[in-house]
Amino acid sequence: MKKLESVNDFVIKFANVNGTGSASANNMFAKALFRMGLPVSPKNIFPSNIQGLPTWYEVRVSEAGYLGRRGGIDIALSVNPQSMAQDISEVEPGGYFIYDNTKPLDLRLVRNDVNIIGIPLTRICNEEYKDPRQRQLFKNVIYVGALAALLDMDFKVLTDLVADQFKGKEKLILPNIHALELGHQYARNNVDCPLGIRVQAADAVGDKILLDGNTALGLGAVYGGATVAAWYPITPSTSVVDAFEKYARRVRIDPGTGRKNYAIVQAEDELSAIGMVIGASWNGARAFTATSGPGVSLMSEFLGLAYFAEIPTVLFDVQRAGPSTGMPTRTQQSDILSTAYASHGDTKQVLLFPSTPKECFDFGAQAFDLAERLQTPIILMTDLDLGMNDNMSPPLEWEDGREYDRGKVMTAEQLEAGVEFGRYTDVDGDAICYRTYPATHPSKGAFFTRGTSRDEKAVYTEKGEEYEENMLRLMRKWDTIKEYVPGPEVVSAAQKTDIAVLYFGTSEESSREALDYLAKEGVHMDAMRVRAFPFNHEVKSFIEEHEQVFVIEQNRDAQLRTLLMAEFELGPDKLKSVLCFDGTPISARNIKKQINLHLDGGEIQPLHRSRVANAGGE
Amino acid sequence: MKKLESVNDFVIKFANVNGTGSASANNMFAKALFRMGLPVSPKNIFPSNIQGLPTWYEVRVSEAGYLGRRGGIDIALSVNPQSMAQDISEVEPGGYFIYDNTKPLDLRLVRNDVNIIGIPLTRICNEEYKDPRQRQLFKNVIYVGALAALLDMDFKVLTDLVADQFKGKEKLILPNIHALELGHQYARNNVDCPLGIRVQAADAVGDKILLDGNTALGLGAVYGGATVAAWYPITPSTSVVDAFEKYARRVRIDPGTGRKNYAIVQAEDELSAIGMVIGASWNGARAFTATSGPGVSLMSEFLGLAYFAEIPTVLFDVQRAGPSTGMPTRTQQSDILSTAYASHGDTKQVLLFPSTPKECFDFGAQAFDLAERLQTPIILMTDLDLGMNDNMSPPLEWEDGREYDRGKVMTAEQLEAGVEFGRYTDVDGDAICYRTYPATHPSKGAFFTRGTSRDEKAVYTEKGEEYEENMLRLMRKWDTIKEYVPGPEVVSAAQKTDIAVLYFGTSEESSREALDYLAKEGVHMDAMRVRAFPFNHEVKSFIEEHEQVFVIEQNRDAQLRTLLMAEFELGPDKLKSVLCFDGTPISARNIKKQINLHLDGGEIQPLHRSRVANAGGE
Amino acid sequence: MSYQIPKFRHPDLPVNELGYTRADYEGSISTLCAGCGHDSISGAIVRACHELSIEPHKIAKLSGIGCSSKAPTYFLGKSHGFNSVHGRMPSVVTGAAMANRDLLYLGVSGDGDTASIGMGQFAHVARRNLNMVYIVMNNGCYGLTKGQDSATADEGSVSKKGDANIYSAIDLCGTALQMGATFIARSFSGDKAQLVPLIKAAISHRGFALIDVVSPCVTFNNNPGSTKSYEFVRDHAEATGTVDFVPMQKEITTEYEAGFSHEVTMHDGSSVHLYKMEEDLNPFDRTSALIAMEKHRVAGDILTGLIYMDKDSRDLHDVMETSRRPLNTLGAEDLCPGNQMLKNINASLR
Amino acid sequence: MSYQIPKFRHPDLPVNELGYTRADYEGSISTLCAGCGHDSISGAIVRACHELSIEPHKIAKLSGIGCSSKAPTYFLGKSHGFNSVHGRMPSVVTGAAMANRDLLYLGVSGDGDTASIGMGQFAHVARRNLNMVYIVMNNGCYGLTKGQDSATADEGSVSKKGDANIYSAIDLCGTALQMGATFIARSFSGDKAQLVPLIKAAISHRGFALIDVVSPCVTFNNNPGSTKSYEFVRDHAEATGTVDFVPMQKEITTEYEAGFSHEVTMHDGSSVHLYKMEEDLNPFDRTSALIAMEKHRVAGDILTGLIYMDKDSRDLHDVMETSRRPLNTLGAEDLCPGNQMLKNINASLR
Ligand SMILES: Cc1ncc(C[n+]2csc(CCOP(=O)(O)OP(=O)(O)O)c2C)c(N)n1
Ligand SMILES: Cc1ncc(C[n+]2csc(CCOP(=O)(O)OP(=O)(O)O)c2C)c(N)n1
Ligand code: SF4
Ligand code: SF4
Ligand SMILES: [Mg+2]
Ligand SMILES: [Mg+2]
Repeated sequence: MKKLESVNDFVIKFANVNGTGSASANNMFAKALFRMGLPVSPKNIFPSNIQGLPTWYEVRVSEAGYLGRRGGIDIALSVNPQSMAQDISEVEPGGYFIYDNTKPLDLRLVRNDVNIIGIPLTRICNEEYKDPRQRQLFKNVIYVGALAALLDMDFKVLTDLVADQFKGKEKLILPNIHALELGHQYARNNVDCPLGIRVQAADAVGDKILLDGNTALGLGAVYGGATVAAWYPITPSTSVVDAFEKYARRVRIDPGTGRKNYAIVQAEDELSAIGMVIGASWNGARAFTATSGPGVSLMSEFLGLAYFAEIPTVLFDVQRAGPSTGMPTRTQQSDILSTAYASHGDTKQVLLFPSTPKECFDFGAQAFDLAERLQTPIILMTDLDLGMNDNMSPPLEWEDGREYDRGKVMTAEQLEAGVEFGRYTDVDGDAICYRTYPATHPSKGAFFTRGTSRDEKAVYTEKGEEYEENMLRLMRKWDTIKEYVPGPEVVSAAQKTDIAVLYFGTSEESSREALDYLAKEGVHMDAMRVRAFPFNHEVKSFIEEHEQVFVIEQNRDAQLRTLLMAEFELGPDKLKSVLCFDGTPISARNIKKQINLHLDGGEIQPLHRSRVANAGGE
Repeated sequence: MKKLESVNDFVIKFANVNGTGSASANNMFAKALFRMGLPVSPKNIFPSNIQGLPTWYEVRVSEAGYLGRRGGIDIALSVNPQSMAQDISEVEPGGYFIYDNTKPLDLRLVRNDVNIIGIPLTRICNEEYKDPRQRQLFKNVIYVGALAALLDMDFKVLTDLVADQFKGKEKLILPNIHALELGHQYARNNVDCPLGIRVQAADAVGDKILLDGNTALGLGAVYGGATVAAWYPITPSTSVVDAFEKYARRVRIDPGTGRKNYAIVQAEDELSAIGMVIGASWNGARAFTATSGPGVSLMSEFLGLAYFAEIPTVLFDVQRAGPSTGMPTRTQQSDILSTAYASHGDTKQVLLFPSTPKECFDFGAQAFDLAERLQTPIILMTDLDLGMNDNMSPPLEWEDGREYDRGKVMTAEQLEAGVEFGRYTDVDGDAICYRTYPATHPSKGAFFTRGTSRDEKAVYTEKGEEYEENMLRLMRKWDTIKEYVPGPEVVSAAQKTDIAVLYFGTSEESSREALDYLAKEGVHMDAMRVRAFPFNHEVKSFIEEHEQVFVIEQNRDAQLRTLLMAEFELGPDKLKSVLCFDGTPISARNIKKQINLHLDGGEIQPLHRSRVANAGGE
Repeated sequence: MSYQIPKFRHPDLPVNELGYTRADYEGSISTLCAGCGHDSISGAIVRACHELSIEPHKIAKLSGIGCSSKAPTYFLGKSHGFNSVHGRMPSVVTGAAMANRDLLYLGVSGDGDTASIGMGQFAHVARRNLNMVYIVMNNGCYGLTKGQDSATADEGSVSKKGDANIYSAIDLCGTALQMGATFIARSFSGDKAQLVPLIKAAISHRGFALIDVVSPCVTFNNNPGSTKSYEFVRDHAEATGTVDFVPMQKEITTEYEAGFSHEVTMHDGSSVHLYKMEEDLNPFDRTSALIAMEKHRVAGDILTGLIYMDKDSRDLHDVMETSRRPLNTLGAEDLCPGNQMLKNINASLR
Repeated sequence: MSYQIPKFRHPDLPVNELGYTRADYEGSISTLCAGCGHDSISGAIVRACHELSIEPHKIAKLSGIGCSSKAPTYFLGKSHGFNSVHGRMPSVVTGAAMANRDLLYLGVSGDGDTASIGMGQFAHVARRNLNMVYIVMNNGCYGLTKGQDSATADEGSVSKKGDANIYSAIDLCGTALQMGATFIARSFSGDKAQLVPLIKAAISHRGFALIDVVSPCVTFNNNPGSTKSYEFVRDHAEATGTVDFVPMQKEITTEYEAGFSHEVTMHDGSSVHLYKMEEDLNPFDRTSALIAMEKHRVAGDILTGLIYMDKDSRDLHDVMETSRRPLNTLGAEDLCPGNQMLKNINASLR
C-alpha cells in the first residue's frame, strides 16, 4: 500500500472529547516540534459546549514555514469513537490512521488506502492506573509518547517540556514522563517506527515565538497604556481581557500601595461595555473593549455616537462564524461590512486587520494612538483562528522610550495663555479638532459632548449649514485617516504579471503558500495584504495596475471586495472572489483550486469548500 | 420695485413659535388651497423640543403638480421675532415679507429688493380678545384670513373648512370665522390686494388626498392584517403606531365582546420591540414595529437572528438625520447601508422604498405578504419628510377579496397526510422552505428555532458542510427575493438620451421637477425610481444602457450609490452623486444645479446645499 | 451533535391521562456536563408536564443563550422551541404570547441571561404580568463562557477561578416582586420533591410566574467557597413550607400532617395546597413576602418554596382586553376593513 | 438654539467660599416648557453646588436623552457635560469615573431613560455602587416624544391623552435598594427646601446616590387624574423627616426643634442631620427602609426625603482597589512595562 513519505512537512489531526484534558497533551506535542526547530501551526476545532463532545486539534508542520492550513490530513490520531468514522474518512490516501485499538476497529470503517495503526491506549492505562481521572489524563500523554516514536521526535525535548510545564508542581513531572515512556515503548516495540512521515531537528524557527493572538492583543493593550477595560464575556474574545488582566496584575500593581493602575469592569452587556469605554476615553483614559459579532451588533448605536461626537474608542472584534449566534467556536472574517458601516446615518468606521500575534500586539497598542490622534473608533478585526490558536510569530518588541500619541488635547496652560478653543473647529486643516479633558481649567475649555448636531464650539444647533459643515469636515477627516492607518504590504511575484491576489488577516499564510504552488505551475501573481480600512491610494493603484485581482476572504458575501467596489470605481470583471466560509480557516489548497478554476474560465460565483475543495480530497 | 408675479405657483413659508397652536392654522391654509383644486405640498420644519422655539411651515403651491421642494421662498410670513432676520433673508428678490407690524420692523433687517407687508396681528388680537390664550390662538387664524385676501383665496372654502374642522365643537365655528374675517378685512382695507402672487380655483388635484405617510403606513398595517404591534416611541416614527391604534380602535374591536382583535405593546426599548415582533411572527401572527435610526441600530442583533432563522419580520424605518441622535426632527435617507447590511456575519436585508402616502399604504400592507412569503425581515424605508408631512397622494385603494399571502406554512392536514417536513429543506427549489406554526399538530412538525447553525431538519449542527449548504441556500433565496420585491419605475425622456437619473423615496418629486427644467434647457434624461433592495436586473440594464447616471440621494455618503456599486460591476465614471443632507428635503433647484455642474465638468465629489445651492439663492 | 432519543416505548411505562409516557415529554440527549444542575431541572419540567397531562404541542419553550438556555433542546421534543438571542427571551415570549394566548409559554434562562444582559427585559416582562412560566437556572456564573461571576453571585462567593466576588448579588425573586410579578418561587435543582409541584403551580397560575432555581455548575462553580454549590445550598436552604399541587380532576387523597395550611384554587380549577408554612410568611401578601425575603437575605440563607402569589392576578391579555380568540387565528375577513372604509377615509382627507 | 447667559455680575450677588456667585453655576437658558418641573430641579442643583462651594470644573454632568436629559445644558455651564444616548448614561459615567476618581459625577436622567430603556444599566450601576449622584427627573411620561406613559406611571394614572395606564409602576427607589444602592432619596421638584439638602447629602455620600425627584410635565402629564401632577404630589407627599446638610467647615447654628434626630458624618467630613423622622423608619437600616417604602406604596402616598443611607458604603474604586491617583493622570512611564519585560515574555513562549 502507498505510504505518504515526508520529513518535516505534514498535517496531523487529533480527535478527542472535550473536557478530558487532551488540550494540554496536544499542546505539548506541538510545542515539542517547535522546540525541535520546526514551524508548527496548531488549530483547535472545538464545540460550543463545555464537556463531552468531539473536539479536534489539527497541527500543520512545515519546515518551509507555511503556517496556514494546507488542506488534507496526513495523520489522524483518533481517541474518540463518536467521530472515528469522520476522522478516518478525512485521511489522505496513503496517510496514517492511529487509533485506540483496545476495542477493535469497526470493520465498516476500514479503508484500504490508509495505513491503520492501533495503540491500545485504554488497555495500557487500565493496566497502569487505578484512579479513573488518572486513566483519562494520562491516556493523552501516552499517545504523545507513542507519536514521539512514530515520528522520531527528540524524546529529550518532550521530557524538558514536561519539566517546564510542571514547574512548581514538581511531583507531577515523573509520572508524566513515565506516561510518555509507556507510549513511546509500546510504539517502538509494536509498530514499525518511524512512519513514512517523520520529523528531524531543524533550524527553521529562529527567534520566533508561539502565541495566540488574543494574548498578544491583551499585551498590546498593556503596552499601549490602556487603563480601563470594560467587557462582556463572549467566545472567542474572552481571552483578550483575561490576558490583559493577567499581565496587568503582574506589571500594573503599584508596589508601594498595592493598588491597581488599571480598572477592569465586567459589564452587564456589550452596550454597557462600549459605553464605559466611551466614558473613560472621553475622560482622558485609554480604554478598550473586546467582543465578537453579536456584541458588535449591540454596540452599533454607541459606535455612531463615538463617530459623530469624535470620541476615541478602541474595540477589538474577534470574529466568529455568523450570522446571529452562528457557530460560536468557528472562525470567519464576516463582520467587515457591519463594522465598516456600523450605526445608522452617515457613519464610516476605521478597521485594522492584523495577521499575526506580533501584529495583534503592535496594532493593539497602536490602536490607542490612532484612536486618540483621529478621535474616532478604531475597530481591530481579528478572528477566532488568530485569536485562540497558538500562532508562530516574530517575537514581540517595544521600543523603549516610545511615547504615546495622545492626539490633540488642549492643556490648561494653553487655555490659560488664551489659545482659542472650539471643540469642533478645524484649526489645523486636517479636519481633526482639539479636545479638552474634563476638569482641565477652572473657567475655560469646558464644552458639552453630544450625539446631536452642534456648531464648531459644541453648542447645540439645528441649523442645516452648521450641521452640514461638520459632516463635511468628518468626510475630510476620513482622508486624513488614510494617511495614519497602516498601509498595505506588497509581495511581488518573481516575474512581472498582470494578475494578483489581495488578502487580509488570517488568510495571509494560506495565500502565500497557494501562490508558491501556483508559481511552481508557472502562474505568477503579485500579492497585497490590506491592513486597514479606509484603503489608501496604494490599494487603488495596485488594483488598477493589474488586470485581475483575486480577493481572498473568509466569508460568504465577499465583504472586503464589496468595500473595495464601493470605495473605488473599478471596471467589471476586475475583482474575483476566493472564499471560504464553512467556519474552518481557509486552506492553501482551497485557494489554489479556486484560483485555478477562475483562470480556467470557471464560474465566477463564490466557490466554497464542499463543492470545490472537498472534491479534491480536502 | 420688482414684484414676483405668478398664479398658482409659489412657495410660502410661515415662521412661528412651537407650542402656540400655529400648526392647525397653517394646516387650514394648505388644505384650503387644496380644496380650491391646487396641488400643495406643506412641510413642517420643527425643533427637537416641545415649546418655545422657532418652527416653520413651508408650503409649495403648484398647479403644474410639482410636489417636491422647489427651493427658494417667494412669500415669508413671520410672526416670530426670534427668527425674523433669517426669515427675511431667505426671501427671493421681488418676493414678499409679511410680518406682524404691531412692533416696527428692525431697520437693519429691511431689504430693498423685497416687498414688505405689515399686518398688526398682535394689535388686532389685543383689541379683540381679552383672554391671553385666545389672543395667541386667534392670531394664527387672523393671518390666514389676511392671506386669503392677499392671495385672493376663496373665502367660502375657508369657512367650510372651519365648519368641518370643528364638527362636534360647533360653538368654536363662529369665533374662528370671525377671526378669519378680521384678518381678511384688515388686509383688504390696508394692503393692495391681491399681491403679484395669487391663486385661483383650478382642477388640478382630481381625486387626490392629503395625507402623511405615517398614517398611511399605519393604515397599511391594518389592511395588511397586522395584529401585533410592538414599538418604542421615537420621532419621526411615533405616529405610525398612533395611526395603527387609531384605526384599529375603529375597525378592530369585536362588536360582540368589545375585545380587541389586535395587541399593541409599548416596549421598554427597541431591542424588545423587535424581539416581540419576531416572537409574534414566529407564532403565526402578522406583526410589525416602527422606529428610526437609533432604534434600527439597536435592533441590529435581532435582525441577524430573523435573517438567519428566517422569521418574517416587518420593520418600518422612518429615517431622520443621523448619525447618532443627529437632528431628530430633520429628514434624511441615511440608514440605507446600515439597514441593508444590518447585523454581524453574512447578512443582507430587504429594503422597500415608498415615495408617496399611497405607496406607504400599499408597501405597508405588502410588507407582510413579502415577509411571510420570503421568511425574512422586510425593512420599509421612509423618512420624516414623507412620514410627518401631509403629502398629496392618489387615494388609497384595496381590492376587496384580496387574500393575504401567508407564504409556505405546512398545515396539520399536510402533516397528518404524511408530507415530509424539514424546516430548512428547500423542497421547491426557490430556496424558501416550509415552516409550521407552534401547536400545529400533536406529534409532527415541531422544530427548534435558533440563531445557531443547524441542518435541514433544524437540528443543531456544527458541521461545516451543513452550515455552508444553508448559507448558500440563503444566497439563492436572495435571488428569489429579487423576483418578489417591487420593481423599479422608469420615466423615459422625451428624446433618446444616454444620460439618466436614478432616485428613490422622497427625492422623486423634486427630481421630476428638476428634469423638466433641464429638458426645457435641452438636457434630456431618462429616469428610474428604485423601489426595493435587492435590485433586480432591470436596474442593472438601465444603468448599463446609459453613459452616465446621476444618483440622487438625501445623505452624505451616497449610500444607495454605494449599494449599486457593490452589487453591480460598473465601469468608472458611471455613477455621479447628487446629494442633499442638511436635513431639509432635497429641492428641484438644488438637483438641477448639481446636475448642471456635473455636466459642465464640475467637481465629482459630493456637492451640497451650502456650497452650491445656496450660492444660487436657495 | 444532538441525537433524537430512540423511541421504543416500554410497554408498562406509566401513561398520563392523554396516554403519553414520560418519554413523550423528553427531548434530545443533553450535551451539558455530567452532573449539571440544569439537567435535573429539565427532568423536573418533564415530570411536571407529564403529570399535568399537558399536550406537548400546546407548549412553546423559549430561551436565550447559555448552557441553561440550551436546556429546552433536552426536554419536550414535541413542542416548538425557540433559542433566541442572549438576554432577550422575554420579548420573544411576549410577542409569541400576544399572537396566541392559548399556549403554555415556558421560558428558560440563566442568571447571566436574566440578571445581566437581560435585566431590562426581565423587569418589564414581570411588570406586564405576561402569562408565562419563567424558570431561571441560576448557577451564579456564566457556564457557557467558562465560569465568570454573574450578577447573582453572592458577594464574597469564590468560583473555581479563585477570586472572591466583590459585588453584591441581585436577588431575582426580590426584583420580580418589585416589578410586580404575581407568582414568585425559589427552589433548588437538587430538590425535585419541591420543584415539581412548584412548576405545576406556576403553570396553573395566570400571569407572570418566576421560579428561580439554584442550579449548581459542576464545572465552574461547585467548589468550596461558592455559595451556589450543591453542598452550600443543601446546608443553607430554608423552605417556606411544602407545596402540593392538585389538578382539577383529582380528589385530594393524601392526608396532610397537621400544620398551617392554605388551599388556593387556580384559574384552571386546579388547586395548590400549602402547609407547614413559615410562621411569618403569608405568601398571598406582598408585604409579607418582601419582609420574609429580606429577613432571609440578612440571615444569609436561601429561602425556597412558594414566596408570593397574587390570587387575583390579571394577566396582560386581561388588562389589554384582547380578543379571546388567538390573534393568529384571525383571517383577512376578521382583519381587513375593506375598500368601502378606505373610500370614507379618502373622503375625509380631501 | 441655545444662548449662553450674559455674564454681567451684579456686584452684591452673594459669593461662596470660592468667590463664585450662583450665576457661575448656571447654564444656558432652558428650552423646556415654561413650568416644567425639570427646570426647578436644575435650579436646586445650581443652588446645592454653589452652596457647597464645589469648583464647577470638578463636576462632570452626564445624561441620556429626553427633556430631562437636556437639563444639564441648563446648569453648570463651566462643567464638562455629556449628553449620551438614550438610557445609557450609567455606563458612560462608569467609564468616566474609572478614568478619574476625583471628579463629582452628576448623572441626570428621566423616568423613560432610566426605568424603560435604561433599566439594565440603572440596576447595574446601583449594584456596583459607583460613586455618583443619579438624579431622575420623574414625570411618569416620555416628555420629549410627546407624553406616552412611562414605566413609572402609576397603574390607573391618566395622562393628557386620556387613557388610564394598565401597568403597575416601577418604583425606582425600591429597585435601587434591591440592587444594592447605598443612598436613596425621593423628592419633589416643587419642594426645594427638601431637595437642596438632599442633593448636598448625595454629593457627600461615597457610593451610588439616587434621588428620584417627581417632576411634573406640565405639557403632557399635569392634568387631573395624573398621579404625577403638581396637585397630586402636593396632596400625597409624605416626608420621612427633615434633612439638613452641614458642610465640614460649618458649625451647626440652627437650633432644631425637638424630635427624633440623627447626625451622620460623611466621608468628606461634612455631616447630615435628620430630624423629625417618621417613627418606623431607620434610614440606616435596609430592612427598615424596605418596609417603610412598602407601607407607603400600599397606602398610595409618596414617601419623600432620605429613605436609606449605608454609612459604611464602599464605592467601586474601594472594592476594586484602584490606584488613588486618577488613572487618566498616569503616563507611559507608569503604564508601559518596557522591552525587557517583553523579552522575558518572548522567552516563555518558545
Ligand atoms: C450578545 C451576546 N453576548 C455574549 C454572548 C456569550 N454568552 C453566551 S452564554 C453567556 C452567559 C451565559 O450565562 P448564563 O445565562 O448564566 O447561563 P449558564 O451557561 O450559566 O447556564 C454569554 C455571555 C452571547 N452569546 N451573546
Ligand atoms: C434609542 C432611542 N429610542 C428612542 C428615542 C426617542 N426618545 C427620546 S427621549 C425619549 C423618552 C424620554 O422620556 P424620559 O426619559 O422620561 O424624559 P422626559 O422627556 O420625560 O424628561 C424617547 C423615547 C431615542 N432618542 N433613542
Ligand atoms: S459548564 Fe456548568 S452550567 Fe454549563 S453544562 Fe457544565 S456544569 Fe452545566
Ligand atoms: S414636554 Fe413635559 S417634560 Fe418636556 S419640557 Fe415640556 S413640561 Fe417638561
Ligand atoms: Mg449561569
Ligand atoms: Mg419622563
